[in-house]
Amino acid sequence: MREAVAAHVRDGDTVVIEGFTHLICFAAGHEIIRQRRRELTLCRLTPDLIYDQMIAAGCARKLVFSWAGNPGAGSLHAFRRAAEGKGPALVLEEYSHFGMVARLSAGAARLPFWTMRNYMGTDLPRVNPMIRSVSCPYTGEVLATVPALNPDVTIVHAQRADAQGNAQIWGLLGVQKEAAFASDRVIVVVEEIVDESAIRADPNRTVIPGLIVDAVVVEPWGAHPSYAQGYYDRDNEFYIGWEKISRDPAALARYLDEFVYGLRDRAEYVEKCGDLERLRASERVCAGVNYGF
Amino acid sequence: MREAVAAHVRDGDTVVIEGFTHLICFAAGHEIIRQRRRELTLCRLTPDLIYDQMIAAGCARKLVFSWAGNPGAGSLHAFRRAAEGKGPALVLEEYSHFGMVARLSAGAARLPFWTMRNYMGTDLPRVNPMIRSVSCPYTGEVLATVPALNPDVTIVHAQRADAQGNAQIWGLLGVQKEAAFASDRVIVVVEEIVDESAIRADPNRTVIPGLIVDAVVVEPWGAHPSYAQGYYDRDNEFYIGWEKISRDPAALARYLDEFVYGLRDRAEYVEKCGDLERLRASERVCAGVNYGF
Amino acid sequence: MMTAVAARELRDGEVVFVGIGLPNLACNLARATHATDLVLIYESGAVGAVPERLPVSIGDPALVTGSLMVSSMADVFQCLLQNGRIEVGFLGGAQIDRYGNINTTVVGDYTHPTVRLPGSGGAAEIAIHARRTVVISRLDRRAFPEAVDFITSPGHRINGRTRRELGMPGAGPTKVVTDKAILEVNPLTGELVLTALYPGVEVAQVAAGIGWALRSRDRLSEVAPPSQRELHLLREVLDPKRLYLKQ
Amino acid sequence: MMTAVAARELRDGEVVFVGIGLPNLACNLARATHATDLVLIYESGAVGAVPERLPVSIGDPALVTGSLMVSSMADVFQCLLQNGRIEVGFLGGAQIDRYGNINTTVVGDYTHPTVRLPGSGGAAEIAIHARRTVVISRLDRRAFPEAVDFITSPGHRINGRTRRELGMPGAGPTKVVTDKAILEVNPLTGELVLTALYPGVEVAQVAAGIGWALRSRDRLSEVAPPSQRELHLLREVLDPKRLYLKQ
Repeated sequence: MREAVAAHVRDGDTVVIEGFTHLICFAAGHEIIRQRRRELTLCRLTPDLIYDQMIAAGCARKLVFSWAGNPGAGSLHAFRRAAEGKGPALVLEEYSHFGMVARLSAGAARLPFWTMRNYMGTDLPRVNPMIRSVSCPYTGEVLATVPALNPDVTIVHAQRADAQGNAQIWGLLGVQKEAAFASDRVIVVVEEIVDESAIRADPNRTVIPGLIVDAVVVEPWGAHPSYAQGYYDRDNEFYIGWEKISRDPAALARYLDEFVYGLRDRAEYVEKCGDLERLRASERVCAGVNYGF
Repeated sequence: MREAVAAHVRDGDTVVIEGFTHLICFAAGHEIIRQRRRELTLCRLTPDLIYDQMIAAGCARKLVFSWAGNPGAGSLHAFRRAAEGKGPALVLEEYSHFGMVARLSAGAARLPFWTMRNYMGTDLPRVNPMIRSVSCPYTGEVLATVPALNPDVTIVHAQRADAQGNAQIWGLLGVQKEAAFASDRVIVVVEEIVDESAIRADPNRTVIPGLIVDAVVVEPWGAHPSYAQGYYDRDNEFYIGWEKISRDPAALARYLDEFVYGLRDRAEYVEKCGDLERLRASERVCAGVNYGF
Repeated sequence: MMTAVAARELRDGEVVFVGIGLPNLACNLARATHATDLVLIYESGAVGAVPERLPVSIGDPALVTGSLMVSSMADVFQCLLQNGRIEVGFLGGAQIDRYGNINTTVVGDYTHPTVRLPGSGGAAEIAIHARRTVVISRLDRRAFPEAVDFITSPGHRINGRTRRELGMPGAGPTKVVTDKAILEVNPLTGELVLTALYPGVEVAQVAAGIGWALRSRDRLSEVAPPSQRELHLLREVLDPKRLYLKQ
Repeated sequence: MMTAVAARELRDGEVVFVGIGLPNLACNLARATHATDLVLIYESGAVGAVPERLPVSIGDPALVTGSLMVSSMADVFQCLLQNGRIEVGFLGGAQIDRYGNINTTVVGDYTHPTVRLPGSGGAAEIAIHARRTVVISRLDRRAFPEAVDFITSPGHRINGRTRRELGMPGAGPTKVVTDKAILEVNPLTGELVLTALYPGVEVAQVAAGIGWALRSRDRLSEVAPPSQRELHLLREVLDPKRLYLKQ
């Protein structure tokens, strides 16, 4: 991970670490903090704890998002302090989930914009001039548009991939595929590396092809405290506990010192977290299908 | 199948029977011929033998397509006779594959059009006024557009589904999902009905949700002479043999009499085809994945 | 009780777009009682979810395990929501105004907010596309101002213009379920009016929690209290840890 | 021999969009010889296909079994082709003209064709987006007219306009492999010119199969004949049934 971040994440980059609740790559976020990247434009539908930590660590110049809360637990206070003028400045560019999905869909298709029937009656276009409109060349209907989002680098966490980065994901897919195809550089982080034959045995599960991947990193528990379906559950206690930590800048700083700056890598993080085994997933293995002909 | 076609396919309808080489529902096409539907607008990327048969049978008023050949074997002669003015009149509306995919994508999203960077320098827009353009509200780039395609009825063949029509497909996906979501009515035809629990055991395999399905039909070998991955191989001899049959209107008429009009249903077809077992798929079963948490 | 009342708004077999928090609880209660064939769709992509535990978030792994389908988010918003397949959308909000406009973005000025809220998430498009939406919120003058500070999810009148004039496919927030009463939209004026009271609640108490001159329907109905079964399910089965049930 | 020559146009590790017929055979030959890491992508959705038998169609089940990924066709055209991920596209055609424009739609007038051909399929967008395309066709005056009857896949000059002027991302048909010679584009004029002859073939024989005044590069190279290994693979291993190898 150290090498991948050093090689592919640069100061000033537009960075996407995606994953909707599922497969959020905290391991990559922590390494970016450790390497003290600055002036990043961070994009995610849900900034979640990982971007709250990166904002607190001073990595971000700008945040592009659609829902900035702590799912099921409260607020992202580093984000709120910045947004409410009580913390370091942070430029905000805000959409709805559909808008962010559309921006990445356009980016993945290398089109300059995406069309939606959306935003009429909302105040979002008033505060975000990038939400515009286009007239249908057939019906004349005026539809909303958002501009393509093409990150410099996208980091996707997946359950497994082969050495070339052909990555397979099951459970919630979020916008991992769109973000990867939209990006100039792609880092795939996985719970486990498998032989190419394991990928080829079930090609319909492959979400990201190796031909668009620049680096593959194996990082077990790399998505903790978020989760990896079939590997480990979400650490809800940590999410609930974040409310208290992030509310207090000093406590947040202590957390970063202890769990990010103070550690060399993910292995040390896993060790420091202690009993993560309590989150280990139960066995609910599905049957395979026949690819014969 | 008799009931499903009687209930959901009406004279004058816009009909899509999709499946790219894989899972082409000949069973439904034959039943539509048997029930003597007329004035249909038939849409498919590749009309294939099934639409050649439906054109010959007089079901079609119009054909919307992007590649009208007999893959790997020659021509679709009923189509050619119509197109070359040597047969019954047939209105043609022609796109490229990307254009047809885009039309169905727009239909599935219930948008009036879809945008592509395409068609510059080709003669297609000259002969098809439905290929138009739109200017990007951000860059000013002029991009090609195609109108949404929203069929009255779409027939999708799948490997398996539950009684509600939650359908799972593996192998080539074609545009089955887009066609189903774009359609007012959806008929799902499957090789086998499985218990809902089998679908729920592997939800990432589900391509079409039952909530958009109007009828579910079980029709083993229903895609023959096309194929169903994991069930049976493509009957390439039949495809090659079609060149000779379709070249001669009389031979084609005899084929329809013998294999469509002369039979009551698919079961009789399978029996009449004789040894289809030679096409039975070999076993190449992949491993399952863990959905536990 | 608010949750039980909200759950009753769902009819069996309906396709529901489930939001985080109380809506999540209400939908799972409905599925456990009168609407066993309810199809729960989460913006995270889970379709036909049958969570074995109360989902902590709308991306909970329990929503995936045993569901009918997992869609990409692009398909959720384009092929399900924009496609018009969602019959009911459940929304909450920090502010709900006279015309059912909802604010989940900022309290105060957008550029210099006194409170920065999470933002839209999928709420803007749900409010626009779901065939109808049901809103859940506790009564409170700050929560029900005459006009919201920011329109995240449009209601029935936006600067005097109707949903139809603005081209919105869905019917919008037809009902607002609170902890003291139920408000419904007056289709003619687009205004939320009082239509039902919880047992023992007076009109004045409701009016006290509303920031505009609340009109009432001539004949007010009384909301049936939650049954023992509903309470048992909520407190002992669905939310024993009181994740959502604060009081 | 044409197939073996075409196969040599592929470099190891390249991402190739494979068409039906001879291109299919050429790509599989390349994979079996000098380009073992060639990534074969078929418009049907198979990515990284390793067919155990010669695919009869681009939708053959053998392309799926053991492939790296199966994409929906929407992803193939939007996320792979339009995204610029395809390095080489292989095209054939009934007519190829002086500027590399290809016709696979109609011979004669579009509305009253003498011969109705299959149409574009994915050819139009491949010709526009692939970083470069290689065309395979037997020499024949009818196949190489001065100008095609219908432009299905654009070449280097369309009514005098260049690809850049028309906004096409790809470089277009840089090489045309025939059964007697190889033509390449002159980047200045956009015209196809003779650059290499098969052993024993005279310039006059080539010119006889071309419908325009064919220009030649000053120094013509000679195409190396297919090796025993190439011939063996083609005839005995890849296409023993002569599905594609007609002569």
